[in-house]
Amino acid sequence: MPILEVKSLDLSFGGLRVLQQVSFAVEARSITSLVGPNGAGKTSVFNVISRLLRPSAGEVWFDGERIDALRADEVARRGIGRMFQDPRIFAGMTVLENALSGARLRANHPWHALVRDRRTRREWREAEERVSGILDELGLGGKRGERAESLSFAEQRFLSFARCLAGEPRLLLLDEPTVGLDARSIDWLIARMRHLVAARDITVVLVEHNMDVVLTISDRVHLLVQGEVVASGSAAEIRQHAKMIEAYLGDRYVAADS
Amino acid sequence: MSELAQLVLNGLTNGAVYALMAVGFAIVFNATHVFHLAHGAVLTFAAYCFYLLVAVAGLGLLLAVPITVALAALFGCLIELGIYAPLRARGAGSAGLMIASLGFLALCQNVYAIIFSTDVLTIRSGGLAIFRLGALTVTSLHIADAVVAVIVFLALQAFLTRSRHGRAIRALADNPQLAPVIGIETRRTYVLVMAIGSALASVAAVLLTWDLGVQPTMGFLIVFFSAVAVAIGGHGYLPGALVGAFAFGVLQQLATWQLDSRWQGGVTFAAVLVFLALRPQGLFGARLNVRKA
Amino acid sequence: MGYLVTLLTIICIYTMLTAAMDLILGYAGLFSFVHAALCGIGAYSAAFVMLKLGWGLVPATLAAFAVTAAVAQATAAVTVRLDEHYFILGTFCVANVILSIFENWTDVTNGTSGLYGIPVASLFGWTIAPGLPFLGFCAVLTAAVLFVKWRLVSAPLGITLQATREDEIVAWVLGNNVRQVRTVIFVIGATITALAGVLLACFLRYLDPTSFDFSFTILIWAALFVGGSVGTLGTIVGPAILVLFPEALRFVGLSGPHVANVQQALYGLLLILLMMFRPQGFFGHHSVR
Amino acid sequence: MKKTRLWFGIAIGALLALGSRHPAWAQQKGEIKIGLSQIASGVAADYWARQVNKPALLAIDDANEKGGVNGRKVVGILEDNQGSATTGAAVAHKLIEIDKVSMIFVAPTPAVLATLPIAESAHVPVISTSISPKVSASPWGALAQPPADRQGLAYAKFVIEHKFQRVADLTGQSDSDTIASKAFHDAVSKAGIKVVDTETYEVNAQDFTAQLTKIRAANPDCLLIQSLSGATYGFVLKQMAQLGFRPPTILTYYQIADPQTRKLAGDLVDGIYFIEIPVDPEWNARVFRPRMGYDADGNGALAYDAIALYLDAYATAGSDDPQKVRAAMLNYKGYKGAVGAWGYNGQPVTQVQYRVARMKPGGGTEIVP
Repeated sequence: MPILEVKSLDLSFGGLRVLQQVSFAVEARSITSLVGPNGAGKTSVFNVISRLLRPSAGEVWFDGERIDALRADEVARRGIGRMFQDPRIFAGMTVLENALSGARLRANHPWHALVRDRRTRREWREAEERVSGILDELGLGGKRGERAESLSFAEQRFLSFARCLAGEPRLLLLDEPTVGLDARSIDWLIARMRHLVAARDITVVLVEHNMDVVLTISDRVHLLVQGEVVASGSAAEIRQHAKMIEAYLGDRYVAADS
Repeated sequence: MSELAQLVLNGLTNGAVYALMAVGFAIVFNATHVFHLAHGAVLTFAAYCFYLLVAVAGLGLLLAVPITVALAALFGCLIELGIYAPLRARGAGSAGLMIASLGFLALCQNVYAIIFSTDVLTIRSGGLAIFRLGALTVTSLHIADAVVAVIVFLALQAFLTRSRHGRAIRALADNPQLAPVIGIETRRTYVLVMAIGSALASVAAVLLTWDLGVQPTMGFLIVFFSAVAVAIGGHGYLPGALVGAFAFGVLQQLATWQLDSRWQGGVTFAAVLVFLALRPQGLFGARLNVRKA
Repeated sequence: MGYLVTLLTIICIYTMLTAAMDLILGYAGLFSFVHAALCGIGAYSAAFVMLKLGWGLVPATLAAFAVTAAVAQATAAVTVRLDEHYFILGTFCVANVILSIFENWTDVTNGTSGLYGIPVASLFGWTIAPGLPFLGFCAVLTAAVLFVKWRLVSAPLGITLQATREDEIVAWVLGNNVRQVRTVIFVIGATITALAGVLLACFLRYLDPTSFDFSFTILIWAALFVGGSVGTLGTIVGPAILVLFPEALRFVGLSGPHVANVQQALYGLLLILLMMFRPQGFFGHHSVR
Repeated sequence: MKKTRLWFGIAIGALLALGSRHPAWAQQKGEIKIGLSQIASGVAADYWARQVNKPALLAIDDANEKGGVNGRKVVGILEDNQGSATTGAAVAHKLIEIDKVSMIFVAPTPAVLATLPIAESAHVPVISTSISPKVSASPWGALAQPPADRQGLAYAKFVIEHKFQRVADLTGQSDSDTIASKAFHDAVSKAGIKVVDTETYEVNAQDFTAQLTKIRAANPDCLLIQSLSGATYGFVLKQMAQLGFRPPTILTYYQIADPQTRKLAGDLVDGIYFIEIPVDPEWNARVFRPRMGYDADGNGALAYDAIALYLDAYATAGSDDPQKVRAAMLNYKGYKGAVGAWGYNGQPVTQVQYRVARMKPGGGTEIVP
C-alpha cells in the first residue's frame, strides 16, 4: 500500500494553472524523485502536500488519512518532514537551538515549560541527546553552540536536514537537497538517505535537478512539465523520456543533466 | 438624508488627503518593503517648507508648490541614502528598518517643535468659498483635493506601467530577489521610489497646510491612518490604497451617524477590525500563504 | 528617599511591561501597539472592582488577569493572522478602540476624569504602605515575573517562539501551529501587563485614559530596544535608563520649554543609531533585523 | 560587553548618589521654595509656557523685587510633569523631598491627582489651576481656578438669560469640558431649554466636519463650543463656514481670544461670545505686557495671582508651618492683582467668577454687561 497518494491535484493562482490533474503514489520505504524543467510545479506539489498551499481541487492521502484539509502543522505532526530549497535556518539562533526547534516537545507548552515535571524533563533531555547525535553524524557536533549564521552554506543545509530529522518524520520531502554541495557531500547525503530508508523506515520524495543523483537513488521517477505529470517510471525509463522531450521542446524545458 | 450625504461627501474629501499619503506609503512599502513611518515626517517637512515659502518668503503658489514637491522628494532621497540604505548594508531587515523609521519620525517631530514651536502655523485665515449642491456644501479646495488625488494617482499608474523606471519599481515590488537578475539597479530604484512617495506626501502636505495649517505632530496619526487605509485596500495593489483611503475617510464620518460622536474613534477602528477579521488580506490583496523564498 | 523609591517603583513596573514586551516582540517578533492599552485594562479592571465593588487586592488582580487575558485573546484572534506589519496596524486599531472605551464608558472608567481614590494596597489585612513597603512588594512581583519569563523561554518554548519570529513558514512545517503559539504568548504577555497595570493603579491611586496612550507603548518599545531584546538584564536596564535619564537631567540644571523636545529627539536618534550600530541593544541576545 | 556593563554600573551608581544627596542649594536657610509641577513638553508646551509657567515665575520675581517674603528670597522650581500621572508622582516626590518646597503649584488634572496623596502625607499644600473638584476636597489643596461645573453654570446662565430655545454643544473629550458640559446640560434642562444636539471630539482632532454636519442638521439657535485650545476654535469655525452654516449665537471659552484663533479663522471669530476669567486689562498693560511682550489670558492671570496671593499671605502667617500658611492664604483679604481684587473667602476654592465677553470685529474683545 502506498504511504503517500496524490490524486488529481489542481492548483491555480488568479487564472494561472500551476498544477493540473497531478497524480502519483509513493510506496513506503522508497525513494521517489520529481523531475522536470524550472517552473513545472515540483515545489508547488511539495507546498500542497505540506499544506502551505491549498489545492484548488484534488486529494492528498498520507498513511490512509486524507490530509489536504489539515493545517500545515498538523500535516507535519502526522510525520511529513519538509526541507526547503534554501536552508532557511534560523540565523540568529545557535546550531543546537536550530536542530532542537524541529523536535516537538511537551516543554513547548507554557504550562510544562513553567512546571517542568519529570516526564517533560526526560523527554526534553532525550530530545537533546537525540538531536546531538544527529548533529554529530552530520559533522556539526563541534559547532552546536555557534550561531547558525556563521556556518558555511553546506553546513547550513545539513543543519536544516538535522532540524527536519529532529521531528522524526516518516516521509521526507527534500527540495533540491544537493544544490550547492560538493561531490563528497552529495555522496554522503545519498548514503545517508539510503540509510534512512533502510534502517529507519523513512520514505523520501525528492525534487532534484541533478540527474546523476536521481538515477543513482530513485526507485521511481515522475516527470512534470507545465504542471502535469507527463511520465512516470523507473529512473532509466524517465531518462529516455526526458531526452525525447528535450529533443521535441528544446533544452530550455528540461534541466541539464549536469 | 442630506445629513448622511454630507457625511459621505466630507469623508470623500478627507479621503483624498489620506489617499495621497496612502498611495505614497504603499508604493514605498511595496517596492522597498520598509514600513515607512517616517512618511509622516516627510509630510510635516513638506508642510513647513510650504509654509516658509509662502508665508515667510512670500512666493506665489505656482512657484511654492513645485519647490515644496522637489524639496520633499529630496528629503525622501536623503532618508533613503542616510538611513535605510546604510541600515540595509548592515543587514537590517524589516523590523530594524521600521524601528529606525519610527525613531526618525520622533526625531523630526521634536526638531520641528524646537524650531517652529508647537503652535499651529497657518498661511491663510478664514473659510474657503463654498459650492452648494442642494443641501450639500463643498469647497473648491476639497474638490481640488479629490481631483488632485485622482490625477496624481492616474499619472503614477501611467508612470509605473509605461516607463522603464516605473516597470523597474514594479519588478522590485513583485520580486526583490529577481529584480537585480534582470538588470534592475536596486539601490537607485529605492531612491527613486522614496522620491516619488515623498512627492506624493508633499502634495498632501500642501493641501493640508492650505486648509488647516501645520503642526509638528501632524504626521503621526495620519501616517498610521494611511497605513490602515493600505491594509483595508490590500497589500501589493496600488489602487487598493486609493480605495482604502477613501473608504477610511468615509468610515470616519459615518462612525458618527446615528451614534454619539464621542465614540467616533472607537467605532471607526472597531469597524476596521471587523473588516480585517473577515478579510485579513484587504479588499484587493491576494491571500499569499507562502512567502516568496 | 521617597523620590528615589518612587523612581525605583516606576522602574519595577516598567520592567514588568518591558519583560512582557520582550516575550511578545523580542521572542515572538510581534510588534504590539496595544501594550499600554492592555496595561490600562488591567489597571482599570482592578481599580473598578476595588473602588466600586470593594474587593481586595488579590481578587482584584485575578479579575484584572481575567479581563485582560480575554481582551488579549480576542485581539489575537483578529491580529495574529495578519502579516508582520499589518499586525502593528491591527493592534493600533484595537488600542484605539480600548482608549475610546476608557474615555467613554463612564459608568466603569469615570471617563476622562479618571478613577480617583484607589485604596492603598493591602494584602490579607496587611496594609502595604506607599513608599518602601510598596517598592518591596513591586520588586518581589517583578522578580517573580522575570523568573516566570526566564522559565518559559529557557525551555524549548523559547526556541519555538524565536523560530516563529525568524521564519514563520519553516515554523509551520516543523509542526508548530504558529497562530496558536503567537496567541498563547500574546495572552501571557498581556497578563503580565495586567499585573503591571494593577501595580500602577495602586501606586498612582489614580487612573486616566491619557496614561495609556501610544506614547506609553512607544516608551516600552524604546526601553526594550535600548536594553536589548531577548534576555533578562536588558529588560531591567532599558527601563532604568529611560526613567533615570530624564530625572538626571533635572539635576544638571537643564530646563526650559524645549528640554523635553531635545530629550525625545535624542530618543529618536538613539533608536536609529541602535538599529545601525547595535541592533541587539546594550544587553540583548537578539539583533533586531 | 564587560566594558558596557561597567559603564552602566557607574552611571546608575552616580544617578543614585545624585538622587539621594541633597543639592547644596536646597540646604540654604531662609529661602522659600515654590514647586511648579507643570507641562513643559508635548503638544501644549508652548501655550503652557506662555500662560502658566512664565506668569507663575513672574509672580515670584515680582515678590523678590518687592523685597521677598518678610525679607526672605523666594525660589521657584519648575519641573516638567508631561501632563502625566506617573511623571507627576515622581515630580511631586522630587519637589517635596529634595527641593523641600513649601507649596506645589500643579496642573493639569492627571498630575494634580497623582500629586495630591503624596502632598497630603508630606503635609505640603497644593494649589492648582486645574478644574478638578478633588483638589478642593483635600485638606491640603486649594483651587485657584473656578471648578469646571462653575464654568458650565456660567454658560447656562448666559443661555437662560438670552432665552434661547434650541441649544447644541460641541465638547472636547477632556475632563474639564465633560464636567462643564454636564453642569450646563443639567442647568438648561431644568430651565426648560431644549438641547437639540450634543457632539464630542477628540482633544487633538483637526477635523470636526462630522460633528458639525450633525449640528447643522439640528439647527440650533445657540451653539456652545468648548475647547482649551485656540487652534481648535479656529478649525471649528473654518469648517463650520465651509459647511455653509453659522448658528445665530456661538458661545465659547476664553481661549477663543488666543491669537491662534484669529490667525486661523480670520473674521469668523467676530461677534462670538465667550466666558472669561475677569483679567484686569490695566494689570496686563502695567505689569505683564512690558516684560513678556504679550497679554496674559485667564490662565496666565490666575497662575500669577495664585502664586502672588500665596506669597502675600505667607508674610502674614507668622510661621513656616504649612497648615498655618495655607489657612492664612484661604482667609487673606485685600489682595488685588491680575484678576482684580479677590480671595478664597475661607473656602479652598477661588471666589473668582466668570464674566461674559465678546470678540470685537477687527480684533480685541469687549465685556458684555
